[in-house]
Amino acid sequence: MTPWFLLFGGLVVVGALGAMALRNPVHCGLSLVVTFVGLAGTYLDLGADFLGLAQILVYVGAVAILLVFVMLLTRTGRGESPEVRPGGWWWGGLVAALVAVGLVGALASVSGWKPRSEPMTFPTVRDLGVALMTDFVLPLQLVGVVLTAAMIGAAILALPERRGGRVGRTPKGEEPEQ
Amino acid sequence: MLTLDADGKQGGGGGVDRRFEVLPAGVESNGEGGSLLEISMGPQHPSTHGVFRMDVVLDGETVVRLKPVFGYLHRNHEKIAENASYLAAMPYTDRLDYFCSLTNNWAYALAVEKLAGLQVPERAEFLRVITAELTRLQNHVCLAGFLMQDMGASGTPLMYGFREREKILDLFESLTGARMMCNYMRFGGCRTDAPPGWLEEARGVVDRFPRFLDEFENLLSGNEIMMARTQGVGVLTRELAVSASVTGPVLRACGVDYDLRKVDGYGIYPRFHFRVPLGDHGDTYDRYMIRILEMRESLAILRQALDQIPEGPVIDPKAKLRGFRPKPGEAYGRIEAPKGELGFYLISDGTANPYRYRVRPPSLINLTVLEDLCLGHNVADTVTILGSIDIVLGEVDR
Amino acid sequence: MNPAQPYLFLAAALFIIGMAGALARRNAILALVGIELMLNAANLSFVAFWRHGPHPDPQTGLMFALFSIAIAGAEAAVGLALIIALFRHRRSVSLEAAESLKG
Amino acid sequence: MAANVDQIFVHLMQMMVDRVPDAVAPWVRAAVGVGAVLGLFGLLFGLTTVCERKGIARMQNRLGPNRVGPFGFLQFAADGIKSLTKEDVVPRSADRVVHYLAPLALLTPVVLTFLVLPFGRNMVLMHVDTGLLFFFAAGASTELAVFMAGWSSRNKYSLLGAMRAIAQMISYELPFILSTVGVVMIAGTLSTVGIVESQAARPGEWLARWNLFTPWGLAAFLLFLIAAFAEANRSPFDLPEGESEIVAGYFIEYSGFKFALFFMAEYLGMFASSGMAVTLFLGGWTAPVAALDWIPSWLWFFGKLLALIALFIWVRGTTPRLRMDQLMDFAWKFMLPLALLILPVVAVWHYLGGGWRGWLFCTPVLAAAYVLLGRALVGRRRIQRRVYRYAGEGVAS
Amino acid sequence: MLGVGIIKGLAETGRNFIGSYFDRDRLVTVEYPEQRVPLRENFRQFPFLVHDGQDAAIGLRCVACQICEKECPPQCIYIEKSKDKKPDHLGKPQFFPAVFNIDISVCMSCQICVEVCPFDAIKMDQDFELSTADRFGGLLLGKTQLARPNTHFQRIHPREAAEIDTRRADERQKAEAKAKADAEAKAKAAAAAAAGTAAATTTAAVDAAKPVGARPAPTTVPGPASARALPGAGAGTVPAAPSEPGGQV
Repeated sequence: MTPWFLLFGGLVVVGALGAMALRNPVHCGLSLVVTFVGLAGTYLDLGADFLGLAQILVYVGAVAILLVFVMLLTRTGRGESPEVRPGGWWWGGLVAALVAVGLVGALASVSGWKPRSEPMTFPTVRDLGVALMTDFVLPLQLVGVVLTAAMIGAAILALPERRGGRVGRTPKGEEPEQ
Repeated sequence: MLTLDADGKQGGGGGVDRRFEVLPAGVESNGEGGSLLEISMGPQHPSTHGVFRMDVVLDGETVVRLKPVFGYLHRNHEKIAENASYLAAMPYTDRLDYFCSLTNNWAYALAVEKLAGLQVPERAEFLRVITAELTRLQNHVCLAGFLMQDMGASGTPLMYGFREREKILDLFESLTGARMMCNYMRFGGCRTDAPPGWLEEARGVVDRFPRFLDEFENLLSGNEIMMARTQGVGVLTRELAVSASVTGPVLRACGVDYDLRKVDGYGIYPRFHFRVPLGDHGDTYDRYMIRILEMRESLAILRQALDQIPEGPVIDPKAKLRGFRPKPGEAYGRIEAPKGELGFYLISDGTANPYRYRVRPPSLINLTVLEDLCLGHNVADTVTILGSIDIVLGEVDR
Repeated sequence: MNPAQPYLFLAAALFIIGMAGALARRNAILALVGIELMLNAANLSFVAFWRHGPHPDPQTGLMFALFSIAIAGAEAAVGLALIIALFRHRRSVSLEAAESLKG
Repeated sequence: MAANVDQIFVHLMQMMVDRVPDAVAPWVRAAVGVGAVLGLFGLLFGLTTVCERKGIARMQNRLGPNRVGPFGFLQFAADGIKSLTKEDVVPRSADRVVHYLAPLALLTPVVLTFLVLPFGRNMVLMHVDTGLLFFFAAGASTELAVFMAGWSSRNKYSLLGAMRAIAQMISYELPFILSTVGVVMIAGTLSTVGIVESQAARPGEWLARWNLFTPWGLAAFLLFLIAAFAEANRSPFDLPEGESEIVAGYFIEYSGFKFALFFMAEYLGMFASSGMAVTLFLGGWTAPVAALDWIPSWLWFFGKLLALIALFIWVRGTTPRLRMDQLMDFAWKFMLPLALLILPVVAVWHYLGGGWRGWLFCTPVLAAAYVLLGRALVGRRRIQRRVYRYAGEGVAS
Repeated sequence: MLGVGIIKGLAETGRNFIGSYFDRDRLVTVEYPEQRVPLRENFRQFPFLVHDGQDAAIGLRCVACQICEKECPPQCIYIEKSKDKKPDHLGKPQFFPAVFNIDISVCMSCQICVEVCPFDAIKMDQDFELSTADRFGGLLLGKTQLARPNTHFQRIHPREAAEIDTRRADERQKAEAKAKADAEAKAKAAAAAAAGTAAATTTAAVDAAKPVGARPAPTTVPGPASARALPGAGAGTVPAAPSEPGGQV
């Protein structure tokens, strides 16, 4: 319960609430970035500095920009469709409340927490590298495959059909009728 | 204001294949739901050369329609000249293509001399050739500088060009009294003779100019970015160039061998040996390189002229300055101005004022092909293409 | 009150906010934002357990969080590509428009 | 004597920190360090703007500003005051909050990148073993700020400029990061101090082991530098402010001090990336030749930094601007493949022991890749100088 | 090879950067208010009226023939003839302009007025620092503001001024010689007349009644009889130009 945790935790919660509650979608995207920064701070506070910086690099550097770009491409934020499903908050709130009760109940009732046997050793980047290359080499390769597949899939989906390949076209290659 | 509507001109394009069909006016979307972006570049746009507006319709980044709008600098030059004496019109010709006042003067003087049948003494002919070629040098230097400026070279080539132009303008100032508004030629010769030491100074400038040209080519012609941005951009086909009566370096860049100095042989050009460079692709890079090579040819002419200039009177003693009344008739004098064929068509009815005074502006006629060159390119290229055609609004709007 | 609990409460709060938003929002992109929040909540709990958890082996929690960040990046990319494709066909991004399977 | 001149700033810091009670000591140390760095680079920003204008002026054979202060070197003070006093116009339709936050959101990450730069022997503000990753994480968040600026001013041109800037920064970020992976592989650590120490001259040898002196190091250095040009929107890549095309980029609707902030952020970004280039490839604060070790380390760092800044200015004065599609092609079809190729080459260099055998293998591979990729980039329409024919003669002169 | 052109370009700007510190040919700019580029002799800005001697009213060469007013392309010269006459440098009484305005804002210094002026009365000045706050009155220069002594003309256009001065000095010499010849002829005629009085006193009386010569011969002595006392013009018998310092042939 260090002071840093209070600061970053506050950032996370405020950002998350903003991301969900703000009217203008682009503002939601920006408050999402605040959440990511808060989370990165929490990771640093927990000593996982490689993870914190990777979080910023991946999320703030790429995902947030992607999100905001897509918002512009699909012309959201002009307020045509009502942002919230009718009665949405009521539904969302109910389910969330149920889950909240379950989670908090579980967390509060936990007991018998064995303290760590030996003191915490923070792995350096070299240790992470060695671990990645030895114990976790299979997941690493799989993540590589998944990322490539995701990249190609996203490209094909996003490319407009006119210049795209055969995807989404009738066999003779004309435009699919709307 | 004279506006060349896209439809009005569409027919004149002749059987030219265009990669992008010109969208008829009024069509708002490009068929895939993406709306067209209409932007108006000018008249206060940093890259249009003077007050000139282009209504560009963009589909994404590519140009689908471009309507040049000009007339902002129209000063009624021709009607004023018809109500003034022949001599009074001479200083106004400086203001036509304000970069090349001496070639404008020469074209007008040539037309009047044809009209009135005046003879021009030898020394005056040599002085006319020397000043005209110096004007061509400083005009092409300016063009190359502005073209690079449009491509974002932050002014370095432009400043090199201006540095050399300064020396030439100093020559004009000591000969004619003004740097750009020379008002130097009279009917039957030139106004004043070269002051002592002027020819040596001119010889000095001509000898130092090639060093600058090599530096200029070193900096730019080999530059990959510049080549990538100009080669294959704004290709003008021979047929379109000839049918749109384009003249000057723009025409020669398409490979058409038409240089008035060789075709008409006016003045004493036949005495000098010089070559006419021709391009093969007709794109922006060719237009730029043709002008660089023409500068080298002008230097050759200047060296020969400065060697062979004789002594003697500078103006035909019989030529009357005031009360000049040529016999009724008409005449069309044309010269190879730096921008193309600059012509003056005069009809005299025997009085002191010309009955009809008409200027053939090379810039305006070269400008008519702007839309055909820009179709299919993006906005950055339209600016470069406009720069390569080298228009001066004083001549376009008159 | 063991050392990891505050972080777990934070993760729970984040998860709940994400889920509520994802369920309530009509706009597909903001639903995706909600899902991102939930993913990050899971990540936070991993790191909390890695830091204060009893298990001696140092890297498993950290590694899992690292991989989940990479996968979340890929997931966001594909999700947004889907949304763009949906927008092209339906001209709108609201989730109601996406219920018909044709086309 | 040379040692304490070299450590003069460390001793100064130590004196200040000793006078303060221990509880507050780390805060004071951080505050003094950050204050010094910000002050120094703020001044350097001012002087660079003047040197840039005078340098480019001299390149163009003119004088450049020489009215304000001796030889015009107080010009930046005049510009600063002017931008402070100018009226700060915010467009009515702009999104006020995001419009206000954008310059701050752009400036803070750029200033953060200075934390990990090793200015001299043990003169680094944040000695952490993931220094390089911190640099790239902070660098990556500038695009978001650019988007905020472009989108919030609700202006068609600023949005277009912002889109162009982001597309350019994202596509050049990959080569920017990948070109440093080679250095990390050889140095074995992500910490910038570690990287610099790995390049120092070994006790026996007379020549330092800078990464620049290796074939792959030279290639990676050039890639890093070109990507740095693109990240800072400078010289051949200053497309977003392509004034000759669509009007200035994403900061059209900013005036007064906020515009100066954007301007400062661009320059500080330039300093940060050239500082990182010095750290990674030019051996940070190490002397090139062991004999010159008596010169203080921080002098080496700032000397090399100023040399790179001079290169930034030099290139800006020479090259015209690339077109948008050419810019993208160059990034994806030339820079990225070359950056990816460097990684295996570095691996082989490492296992060949890095002597002449390393040179024998790496140079031809890299040179061949450079030429082939260059030809592929140019594609079928050959881009080269043309030979012109003259009227009347068939053959060209 | 990609990039070689750019490197050559960099070398070029580098050479210019260094060259601009040494090579006078490269650095053409001068810091204007402090250093000034010497003007070329033929440089022309706005016209001015030349007057001999120190007093403009008397020495003004302009005879208000209004040729320049007619020939000026933008019609920016306005002249009103005076009623009375004053003798010009040859002593011949000529009109002079009562009003001579040039609207500097219209004039494009095209120098046609100088060409067509038969009396070398209007020449081109070289003063181009003419910024005024008042656009209408300030730029309409009257006769007094336009008039400048011949010395000024000799300073700014030395070669041209020298030619004109020699030409005018020759004309004045011819006029002097002619005047002296008239005087001697008249004196001889008077002597002959005196010799002949004895023979024909009556015819002489008739001669004396007719006024002497059509034009009043230039008084070789500055007698009070001439229309207005002209201290400067045409008084001296010495052929040199009257009383201007230097500026002689």
